[in-house]
Amino acid sequence: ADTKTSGSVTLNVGDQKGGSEAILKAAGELDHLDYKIKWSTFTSGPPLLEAVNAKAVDIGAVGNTPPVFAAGADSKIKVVAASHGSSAGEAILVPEDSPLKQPSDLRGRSVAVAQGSSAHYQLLATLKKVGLGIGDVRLSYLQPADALAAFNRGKVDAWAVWDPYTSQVLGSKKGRVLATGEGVVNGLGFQVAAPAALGDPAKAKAVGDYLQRLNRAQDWVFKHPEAWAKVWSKETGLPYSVALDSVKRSNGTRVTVAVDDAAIASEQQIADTFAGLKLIPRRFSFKDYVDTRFNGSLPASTTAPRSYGKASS
Amino acid sequence: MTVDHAPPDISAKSGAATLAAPVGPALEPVVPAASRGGRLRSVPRWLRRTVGPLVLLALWQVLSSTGVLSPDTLASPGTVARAGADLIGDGTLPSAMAISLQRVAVGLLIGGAAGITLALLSGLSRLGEDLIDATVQMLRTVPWVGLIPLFIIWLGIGEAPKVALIALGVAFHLYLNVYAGIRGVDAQLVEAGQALGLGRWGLVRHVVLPGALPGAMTGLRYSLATAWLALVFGESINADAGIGFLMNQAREFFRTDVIVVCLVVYAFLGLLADAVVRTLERLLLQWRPTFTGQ
Amino acid sequence: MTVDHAPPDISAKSGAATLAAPVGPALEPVVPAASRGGRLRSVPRWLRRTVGPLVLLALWQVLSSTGVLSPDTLASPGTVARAGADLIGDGTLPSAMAISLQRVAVGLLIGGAAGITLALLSGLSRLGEDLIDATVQMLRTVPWVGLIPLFIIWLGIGEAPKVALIALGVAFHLYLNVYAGIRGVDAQLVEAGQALGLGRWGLVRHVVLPGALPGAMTGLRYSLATAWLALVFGESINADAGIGFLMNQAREFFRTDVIVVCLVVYAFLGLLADAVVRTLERLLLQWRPTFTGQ
Amino acid sequence: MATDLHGPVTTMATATPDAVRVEGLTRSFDGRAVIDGLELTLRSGEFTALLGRSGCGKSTLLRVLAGLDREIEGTVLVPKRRAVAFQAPRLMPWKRVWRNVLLGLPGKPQRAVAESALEEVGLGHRSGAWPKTLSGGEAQRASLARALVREPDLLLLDEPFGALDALTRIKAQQLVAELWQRRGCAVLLVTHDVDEALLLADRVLVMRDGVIAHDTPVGLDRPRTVGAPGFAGLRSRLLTELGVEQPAAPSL
Amino acid sequence: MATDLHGPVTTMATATPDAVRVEGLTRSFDGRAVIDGLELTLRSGEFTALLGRSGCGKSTLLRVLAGLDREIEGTVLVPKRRAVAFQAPRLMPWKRVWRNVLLGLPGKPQRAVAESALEEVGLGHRSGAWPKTLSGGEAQRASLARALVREPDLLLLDEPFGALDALTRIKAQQLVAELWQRRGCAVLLVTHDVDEALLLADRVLVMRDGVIAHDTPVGLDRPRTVGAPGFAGLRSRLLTELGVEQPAAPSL
Ligand SMILES: Nc1ncnc2c1ncn2[C@@H]1O[C@H](COP(=O)(O)OP(=O)(O)OP(=O)(O)O)[C@@H](O)[C@H]1O
Ligand SMILES: Nc1ncnc2c1ncn2[C@@H]1O[C@H](COP(=O)(O)OP(=O)(O)OP(=O)(O)O)[C@@H](O)[C@H]1O
Ligand SMILES: [Mg+2]
Ligand SMILES: [Mg+2]
Repeated sequence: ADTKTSGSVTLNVGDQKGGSEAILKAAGELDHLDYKIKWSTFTSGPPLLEAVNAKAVDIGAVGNTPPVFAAGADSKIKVVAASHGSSAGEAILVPEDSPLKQPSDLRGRSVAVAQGSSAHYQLLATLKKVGLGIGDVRLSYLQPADALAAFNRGKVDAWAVWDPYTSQVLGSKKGRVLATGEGVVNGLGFQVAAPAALGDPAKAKAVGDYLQRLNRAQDWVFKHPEAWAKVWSKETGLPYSVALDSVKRSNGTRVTVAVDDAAIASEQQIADTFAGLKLIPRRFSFKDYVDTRFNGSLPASTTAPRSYGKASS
Repeated sequence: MTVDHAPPDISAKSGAATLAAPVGPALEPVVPAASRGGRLRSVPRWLRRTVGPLVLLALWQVLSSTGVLSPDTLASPGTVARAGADLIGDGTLPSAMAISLQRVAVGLLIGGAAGITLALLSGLSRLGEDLIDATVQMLRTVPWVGLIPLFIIWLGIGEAPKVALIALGVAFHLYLNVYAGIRGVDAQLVEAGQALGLGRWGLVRHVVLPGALPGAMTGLRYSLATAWLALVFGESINADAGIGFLMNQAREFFRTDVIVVCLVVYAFLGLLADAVVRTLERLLLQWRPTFTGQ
Repeated sequence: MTVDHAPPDISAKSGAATLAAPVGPALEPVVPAASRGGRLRSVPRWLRRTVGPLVLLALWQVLSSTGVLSPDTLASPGTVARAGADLIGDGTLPSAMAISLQRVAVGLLIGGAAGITLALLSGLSRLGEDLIDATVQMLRTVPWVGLIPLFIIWLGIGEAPKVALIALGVAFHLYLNVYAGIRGVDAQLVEAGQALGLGRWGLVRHVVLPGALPGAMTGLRYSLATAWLALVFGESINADAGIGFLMNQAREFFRTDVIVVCLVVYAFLGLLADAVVRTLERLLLQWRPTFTGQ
Repeated sequence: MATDLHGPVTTMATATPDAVRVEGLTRSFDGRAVIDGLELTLRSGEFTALLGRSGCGKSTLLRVLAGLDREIEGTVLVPKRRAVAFQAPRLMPWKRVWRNVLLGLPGKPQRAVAESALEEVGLGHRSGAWPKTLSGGEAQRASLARALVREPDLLLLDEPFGALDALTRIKAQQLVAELWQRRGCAVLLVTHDVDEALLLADRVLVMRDGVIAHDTPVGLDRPRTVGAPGFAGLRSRLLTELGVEQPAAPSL
Repeated sequence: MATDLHGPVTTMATATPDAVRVEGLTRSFDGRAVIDGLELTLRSGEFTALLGRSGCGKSTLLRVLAGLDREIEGTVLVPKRRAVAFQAPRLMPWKRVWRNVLLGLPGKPQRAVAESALEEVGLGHRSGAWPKTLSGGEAQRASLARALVREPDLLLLDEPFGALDALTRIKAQQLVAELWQRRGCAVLLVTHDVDEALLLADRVLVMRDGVIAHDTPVGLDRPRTVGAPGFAGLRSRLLTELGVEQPAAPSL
């Protein structure tokens, strides 16, 4: 889908369904562009980053783990912007009637998690926090769709997952939260650009403008949760109630923040954790894959996310 | 006339043998085909072939309505039909099919041409075989999923990698069956073709290719299925429409009903492919009086 | 002796025809095979077959070292070899292969039995065909990925769904080729078998199955490849070892070098499968004097 | 010639039981009736030769009698133990010659059984060969050996000697005659060789227009020779039936 | 009989050019030499019949002369335009009969060409049929028609009349003779029928032990009959060559 406007510069943006394009459009931020945007849709972060690395995409939004792995593989990427949202959506879920009461009960239990996802890190961090190691639980690597089936059938004892899946499970009353990611994970999301695009002044300028528009759109989302949830549910096929839940729990709470040292440090921690597990082949400095030129006057990455009040619990 | 001077030495008289067996063997009737199973035979083929799928459908419905198959496990046919109707109603499914169909068509064309060409090269010449066959046998086992990152690097994220994935699947499948078909052509017929003065190309056209046709038909069956299956991977790269995309997205967002609709669509495509190949076979292989079961 | 009373009316004398053509036709020699291409032929087959893969490898190396193929696009053979050596050195690859091999073996066995049984049922009886064939043709197009949740629900997340996926792929592929093979058996030979007093089972064993063997061999080729390919999906279900898992993991973690190692392993498995099937063919199809290229 | 039909034959039928009874047999291909209301009775122990123009339906009739073609109308009664040598050898290409010979025999017959049958048709040295490496005549003999080892009540032979040279042919004819005498089976031999028919058969049939158009007993004493009294007469009669104009003065 | 070899033949060879020259031809299967140092010259315009025991290598020789078998030792010279009728009909099952007849003919011959060739062998009514629906004799005739439309310089016929009834056989023989006379081509006819060989050929060869063991010209006037003077002598000579013991007193 091309967003047509005047101008000779075309920004190739990688997107996911119900992602940047939908937000910008809903917030009316796609008007009066002086460059073109060419949207490409991906199913998840990793293939999007593959496309960034292949210079097929100039910029795209991903979660907090994919850039770490991409950097670990020395992909040609630069993190250019960040947003901070509530980690309430990142949860370790257990069935309603589960005997598990707290994270430390996970010892010896099987936990479903998607390999390399933010939930993967969250699980590791949560376990570490309660004094458990990776060997103390049985990990079942499952993609969300497969994990849901296993979870509903009681084939796994717990499931570490993120929003909107969390909202979906909670909404269907099939599960409850054992632990959220609050205080455990950084709750960051990133805009990742291709260095080649940043090297082109015209494109770099467009990227700057694009980031600002996203920032404004994010504000709009916070103020119009129902309207956004409607758009989002239509885009993705999520039930409206789940979408609204999810918006209030995490999606709408995001604030645009600077890619500052704190953000880099928390990402470095993720990198080191996975490197310790030998899932990343080398130790590296995440800083090398960050471009801070668009930070401007953005607030620090530790800025608290927004909140809709008690609904976000 | 070669025997008249030395007739076989049959010394017994005409009746001798008869006397040795005064009681004849018990006779059994050769039952005409018309008198058995005639009624079943009169049902047209295509109708009889719907029995299996219909039985499956009925089973699904019965298990669903008796609660043996809970809605979590597998939505009931009714639910799926409703979801399907919705998808058709809002144009999602038709437009997805239209887009996917285009990709499949292009991929089939390119892959088909490549596969058949390679099969001809390696089927017809020993040198070609030495160079091509092992290479293809080697490459065809390589999984698509692993190729996607490479394809993105080589071909970008437009239509090219999607079509390339389809073409690849199609090419390998056709190659394998056409090559086997060519190598299964009766050497006596090839000889006859040579003796009739057919040149290399004439041999290919009039002897080798028709002889490889039954194999090619099996290859076509595979190819048609593979082309659609490749979409599931192809349309995970920068797609926002198509049946593969629909499936991926439904998986992404837990739309179990949509997943099942997609599976049903795929099953239907399978039936369609089968019908297409059967029709082609009826047209192209009518010369072949082969075993058709009892 | 049937002609001696009415010889053909050849009224011309013995020499007449000769006089009509005083100049004979230009003669050409029939060149013995030994005198052409003899040296190439003396290279053993398996050696000649390595040419293609080796050329590919050499091309890869040359393109890599001349910089045409940048390391971003595709790691050089050296890099990949090193990554492979690492994976072998730390035991990851060997243990992955060992685990996957077990799954493949079980899946092949179950799927092979199922596929061949179904093919026999629908190949040998019209009733079986009516019930089975359309159903299988329908189901075989259904994409695995969409089935995984169902498999988890039905079979849990242990070894069962992994093996089931492999078995499914194998069964469909064998079914298709064996069924086509059975239907391609010469009806005259089936008749001869009947006339020789073979019962139903005798016909199957001595006529239909051997006749379907060439098709089955192609099916086996597919099956061997499919079994390994199915691992990519099967080992995305709660696996922590295996070649499919390795591949999935590598993709998740952007380990391009590991992906390429996996691809190479798959290519090697393809060559191995080819060698196995070729050996089987040499043993089982030696009766078949077919076209072998020129 | 129609008066010949069942004339002298019916009287003998009372003495010996029937091996084949065919009534009102019709077989059509694409609407064309190749066999059209055919009536035929073969008595057990009787050696019958079947002549007829190429394409007149001889092989079709044999396939029906062998129970292989059921797309028929009419009544066909045949014994359970039948053996056929088809016009084309129809050897299973995936079985070596000796296995082809043993194929379908009850019990677990030894290779030696096949070897001796093959020896008799002069193929002992090729018993381990693949069928596709046989010469035309060798394949035909293998097919004949395969039919003869079966010890049938009805032996159906479709031009079994067509591709054989003079000497081999005589030997093969002797083999068939021996089996016939030993077992007392009914034999139906399709041949294009009138002399062969007259030398071997008790009765000669000529097929035309989908029916048995001519049916004549061969009342010659055995052993028969081409020069036996009555031979020439029968031969010229049959050749006329087959449409061959006879020169006024026959040979010599 | 070895003295016959090339005896009267060589003198004629000076008059007419050669159509086939074979020197020291050897063909082995699995180490067994089926053809073993064979020498043969066929003159253009000459009609040669080839006799021999079943399995003696006649078809193998024909395949070599047709240029189809190159696993040979020795020198083989043949004309470019050759036509073969194989022992088995070898019709392409996927082409209707008339297309089989036209297969490989240069230019774009019309169906009528095939129809008329098929008409000549009495198959006009089956020209649109699939080969597998033909009777044995019909297939053989189709294969013959396919060879005859080719107008070759060397016509190789491998038992082309084996499955034909008396009348059809005579017609087919006439056809071959006509083509031979019109085109003046060399014909090599493999047959098991000594009379047929003597009625048609200028020269009869007998193959044995991998070589041409007997080579005799047929000096009979045409049109020939079985009763012609000299016929019986030649015939009994050939039968002896083929291993058939002759009864002291021949027929009548
Ligand atoms: N499957 C078929 N479909 C159509 N026509 C057929 C089929 N089989 C045989 N025919 C025709 O039926 C006729 C009789 O065939 P059949 O094989 O019985 O002849 P035949 O008497 O054995 O001849 P021959 O002496 O040449 O072997 C032939 O004209 C043949 O073309
Ligand atoms: N491919 C082969 N492999 C092994 N042996 C073969 C092969 N082809 C032919 N032979 C053998 O070579 C010999 C000669 O075969 P050929 O076909 O030339 O005989 P023929 O003289 O034509 O006999 P017929 O009169 O029976 O047709 C036979 O013994 C045959 O078994
Ligand atoms: Mg016949
Ligand atoms: Mg021969």
